[in-house]
Amino acid sequence: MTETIRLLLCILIIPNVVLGMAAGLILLERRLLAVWQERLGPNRVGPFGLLQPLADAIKLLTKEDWIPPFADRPVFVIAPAIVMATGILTCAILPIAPGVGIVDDLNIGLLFFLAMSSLGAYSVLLAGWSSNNKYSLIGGLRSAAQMLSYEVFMGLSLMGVVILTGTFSLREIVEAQRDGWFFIPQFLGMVIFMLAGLAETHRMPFDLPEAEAELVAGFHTEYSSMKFGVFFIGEYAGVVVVSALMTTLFFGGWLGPWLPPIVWFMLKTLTFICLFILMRATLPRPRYDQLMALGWKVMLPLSLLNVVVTGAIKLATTGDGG
Amino acid sequence: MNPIPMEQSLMVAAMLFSLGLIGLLVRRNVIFMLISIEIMLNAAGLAFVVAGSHWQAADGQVMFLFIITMAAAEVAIGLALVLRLQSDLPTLDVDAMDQLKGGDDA
Amino acid sequence: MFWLTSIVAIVATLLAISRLNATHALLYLIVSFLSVAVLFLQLGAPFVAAIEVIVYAGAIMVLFVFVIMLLNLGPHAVEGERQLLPPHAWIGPGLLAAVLLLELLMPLSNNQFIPTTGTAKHADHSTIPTIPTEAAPQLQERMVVGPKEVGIKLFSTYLLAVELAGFLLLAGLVGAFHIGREEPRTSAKPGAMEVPSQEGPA
Amino acid sequence: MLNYLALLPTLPLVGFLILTAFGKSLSKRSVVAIGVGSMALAAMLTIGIAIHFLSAPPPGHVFEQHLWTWFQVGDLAPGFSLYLDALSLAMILVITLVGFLIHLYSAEFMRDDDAYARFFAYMNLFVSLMLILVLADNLLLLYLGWEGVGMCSFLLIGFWYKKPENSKAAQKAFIVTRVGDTAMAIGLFLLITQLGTLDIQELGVRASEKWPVGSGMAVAAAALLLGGAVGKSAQLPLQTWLPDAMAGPSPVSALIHAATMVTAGVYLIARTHALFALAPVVLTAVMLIGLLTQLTAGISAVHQRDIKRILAYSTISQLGYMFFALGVSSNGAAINHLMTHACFKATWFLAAGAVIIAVNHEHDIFKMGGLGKKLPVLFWTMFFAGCGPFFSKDGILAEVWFSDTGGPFLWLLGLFGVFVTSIYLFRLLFTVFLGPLKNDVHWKPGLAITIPLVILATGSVVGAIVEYPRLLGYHPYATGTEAAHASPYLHAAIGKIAVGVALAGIYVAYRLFVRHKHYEAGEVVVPHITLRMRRLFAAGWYFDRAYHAAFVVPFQATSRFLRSELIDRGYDAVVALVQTGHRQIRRSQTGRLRWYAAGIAVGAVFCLGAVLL
Repeated sequence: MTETIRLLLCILIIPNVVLGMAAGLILLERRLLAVWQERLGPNRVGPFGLLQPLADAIKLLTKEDWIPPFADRPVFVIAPAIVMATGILTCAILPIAPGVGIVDDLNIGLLFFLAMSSLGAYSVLLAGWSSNNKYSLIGGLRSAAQMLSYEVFMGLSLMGVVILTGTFSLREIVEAQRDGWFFIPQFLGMVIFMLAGLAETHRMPFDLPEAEAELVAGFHTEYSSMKFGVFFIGEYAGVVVVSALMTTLFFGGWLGPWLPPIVWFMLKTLTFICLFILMRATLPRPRYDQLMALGWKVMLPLSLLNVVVTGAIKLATTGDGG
Repeated sequence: MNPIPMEQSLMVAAMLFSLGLIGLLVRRNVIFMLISIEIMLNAAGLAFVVAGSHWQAADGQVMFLFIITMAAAEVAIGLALVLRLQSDLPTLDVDAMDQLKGGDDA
Repeated sequence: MFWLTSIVAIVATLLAISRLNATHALLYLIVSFLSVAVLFLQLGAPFVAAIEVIVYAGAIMVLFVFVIMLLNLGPHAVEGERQLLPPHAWIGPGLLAAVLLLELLMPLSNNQFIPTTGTAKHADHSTIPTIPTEAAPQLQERMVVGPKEVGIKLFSTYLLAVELAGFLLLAGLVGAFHIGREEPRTSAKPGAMEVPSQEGPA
Repeated sequence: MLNYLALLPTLPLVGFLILTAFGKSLSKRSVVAIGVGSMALAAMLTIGIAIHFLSAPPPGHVFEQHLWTWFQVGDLAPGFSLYLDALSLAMILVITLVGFLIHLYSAEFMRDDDAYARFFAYMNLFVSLMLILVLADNLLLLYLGWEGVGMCSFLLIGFWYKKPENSKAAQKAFIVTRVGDTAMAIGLFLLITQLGTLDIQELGVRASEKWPVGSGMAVAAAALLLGGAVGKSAQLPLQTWLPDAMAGPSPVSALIHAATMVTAGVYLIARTHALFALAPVVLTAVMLIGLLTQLTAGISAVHQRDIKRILAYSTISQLGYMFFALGVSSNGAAINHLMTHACFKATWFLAAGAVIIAVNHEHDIFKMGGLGKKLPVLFWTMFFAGCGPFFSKDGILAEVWFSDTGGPFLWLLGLFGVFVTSIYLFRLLFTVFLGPLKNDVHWKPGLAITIPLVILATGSVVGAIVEYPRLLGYHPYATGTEAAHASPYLHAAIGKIAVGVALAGIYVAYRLFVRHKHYEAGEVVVPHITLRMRRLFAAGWYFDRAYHAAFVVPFQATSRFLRSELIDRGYDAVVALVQTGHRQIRRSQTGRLRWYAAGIAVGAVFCLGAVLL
């Protein structure tokens, strides 16, 4: 019985926490950017501007939900739903702390994450296509190519961890890091995963699908009101998930001294979120062909190398081909 | 979870396959024909996995992996062809692409 | 649960083959694939379920959508499609497929291909250590065949086939690149497909 | 030193490879350095090996070097093994030394040719393969060299391939020798199946164990090998290719068609003598072939006008002498004549080549004359070289007289051959070099040409005094002649009669061509011979015409008959049937993809139905 209650609580709380964090992130990002750019940022609504996300939400909800007449209506509506759905579904596998998590021990947890992130590509693609607008279409095309390309070695970069632990289960991966976090043996994998994660979530500097300077606003040009809000939140949810996965896969998840596990997990995740924002604040946006070249000509070989070397070392140390 | 009887699963696979076949025969648009082929391949894969699951063996899943590999290669070539056809002929109607049919000379 | 998934799969497939708009058809097809993935999960094959989503739904179908977007078929395409698809076109193929389906279903209903108790065939497959020979036919508790078993099988028994599949993918890559070469942007894309499907099982 | 034996064929082969790979980009100077240099190294190596072999003979006077096993099929495992004994030593000396001198000569002779590198590449390849041929310790390796030198001969006869007649001559040489080579290949198969080995020494042992003297198998095997030898050495009836082979450059004629390759047949018989000894019938055939060849070819030579064709017929005739000697089992005399003849004929061919260039590519000896004063070196080297072989021929004739199978009658016929030989040789010499000057000399040979000529002429003269094979320790002489050798006086006396005959021949030639000026009329030895006979002799006894009638004409007739396609009518019906069928079936090829897919589906329905019902 308690098990059921625990599960229900997790199901209720975790997605909401992630979404809440995503919303809060908007504020955090704006504040941090302001700090790094030596200006104030939003500070009027509530103490330190803490209520700013709420105000944004109210604004978005009350705006007119306009669907362009030239759009493909059903697809136009579905597209933002997909990003939300995949984002929330990914939360299911996050092992936040022992006993805290929705699907406690999915043996293909890592694959599930990859599956969801590949499905996430549809939302952008379909949004771009259904808007029936050439900027949106180009944005959609770009994102499709980008996500396809970066998904490849995102998966590959994680294989190093999988080789070391011999499992796809996130919980077991965390447990395996009791003796040492994987970012040391898998440093290359971590860097690649982080870059791929940036691209997957269309964060700066890889935000070409929505590059304002070139494509108005890319795939969500035609979106307004809460549909736009959903895209927005979805993107930040992606950031949270990727940061959480970084924590889980390379930085020992909930493991840590003194503090309770859940706090450790939150702290680590927050660090990576801040890192993401810092990147946005500092790095310029590459050209599209540069982005693809980086993916196929640098990252893919590197991640393959990572897999091969890790596999070879594993074979050599265990001496067991099986 | 209740075990799923093999017969029913195979029936689903058979139905999916038949639907794919209908699609392949009915549609004249190349893209839809490719889609139908994917359906059929997927149905075949489902049958393999069902069989593998019945025998508790990994072989069925292995075969599915091979099918998916083949499907990927096939789609890559097929879609490249579609793009070329679209630029060479102004249509995607497969019945218009009969230039290779035999002439009257021997 | 099984029936629900199956019905979703079949209905989605039916819709996929009958849509006039290619994107809508693809969306239904993706739904169909996702439900097949759920079927896989229920059948105790989580690994291929994930692969189905990642590769089939996530990569191959994205490629389809991608190409459709490149072709940029407008509303007139739907109209043209309607002309290509008169209602009577369904009759012949429908009948043919129905006969085939009937033939496929016949042995299933006869239980002709499914041994009921532990026969010699079972002994062949009892090499998997986790399953008692007698337990398998009873189908009482379905064991999950996880990625590890698949991987071991893949890289021992089927090693040659894996390499051949690699060749096939390479051939597909080169072929797609060659065919689509006049349009570099599109030609790179079909090639991009190969790697996820190849590395997925690894 | 002997261990470097394997290097011997390798050196020219490396030269060949370099010239083939980089020939086009090399300067002529470096082509010479590679082509001639590799031969010079090989010649020095050979001399070193010879000195070692003679000063410190290996056990049994045989040195074997196994390089690797070529391949293995069942029991048959021919090795890539080299076998050096006195016989092969004599051969490699001839090949590398004469070969080197001819290469040196070619460096000047071919200077103006565009395909300089190609020429030296072929020549190097030829030498390499010829060395493999003579050093092979099994017949298969020998056959490799055998076919290889045949190929090089083909390439070099047709060296100026842009002239159609040269290509035709090359083809003729290739095809005619093919007849003999096929016989030899069959002989090899026979030996493999019957004796299970191709190792030459082993072959001799097993054959004498298994086959009694004169048994059918031994005769067959020996006769088939003889076929190969006859083809390669241009003996009756396969001699027709050699006169035409003169289309190649003169150094090629000297090296391949006088000194080395054509003697391969002689070498083969000497090498597999154990087999021939088991088949006395075949040995008699060898003797008769040799005799007939030397007589017919000698008479033909007297009637030729083309300087190189005279030498070609002369070569055939001299090879006939060698076969003659082999036929009476006097291998030593044969090899002795081979070596002196190599020097002699190489000199003559090279000098003839120089003469031809000097008189602006004129081949007809009756259009030359009085060149002795202009080109004294050529004249004197030819003169001295021409004297040498008479003495080795004396040896052969003496052996014939004393041998069991020979006798005074055959000796007499051989003697007549000597007479003819001296007539045609000095006919050439007198006509070209004496008398009034008919041509201007445009060109004088340089050092690279005169030095080889002088050395080769010296070699020929020395050969008249010393018996080279005996020097090298090779002295199997005819059975029954031991007694004669025991009393060298008698032996020498019999031989020296031939020298007298030769001198008589020279006198006749002098009378006919210098004193009586027959050369001016452009005619011929014996005035009483009818015109018809003269034509017969000049055309080489009409062998070409006979072959044309016997093989080419029937073949063409058959082809013409078959061209009317009588047999094809039956097949036409089949074709028509197939065509009709395919026209019907083609209707299903609508080019519509869906139609095909439906076809597959219907097929699947039927197949499944068939399984179920």
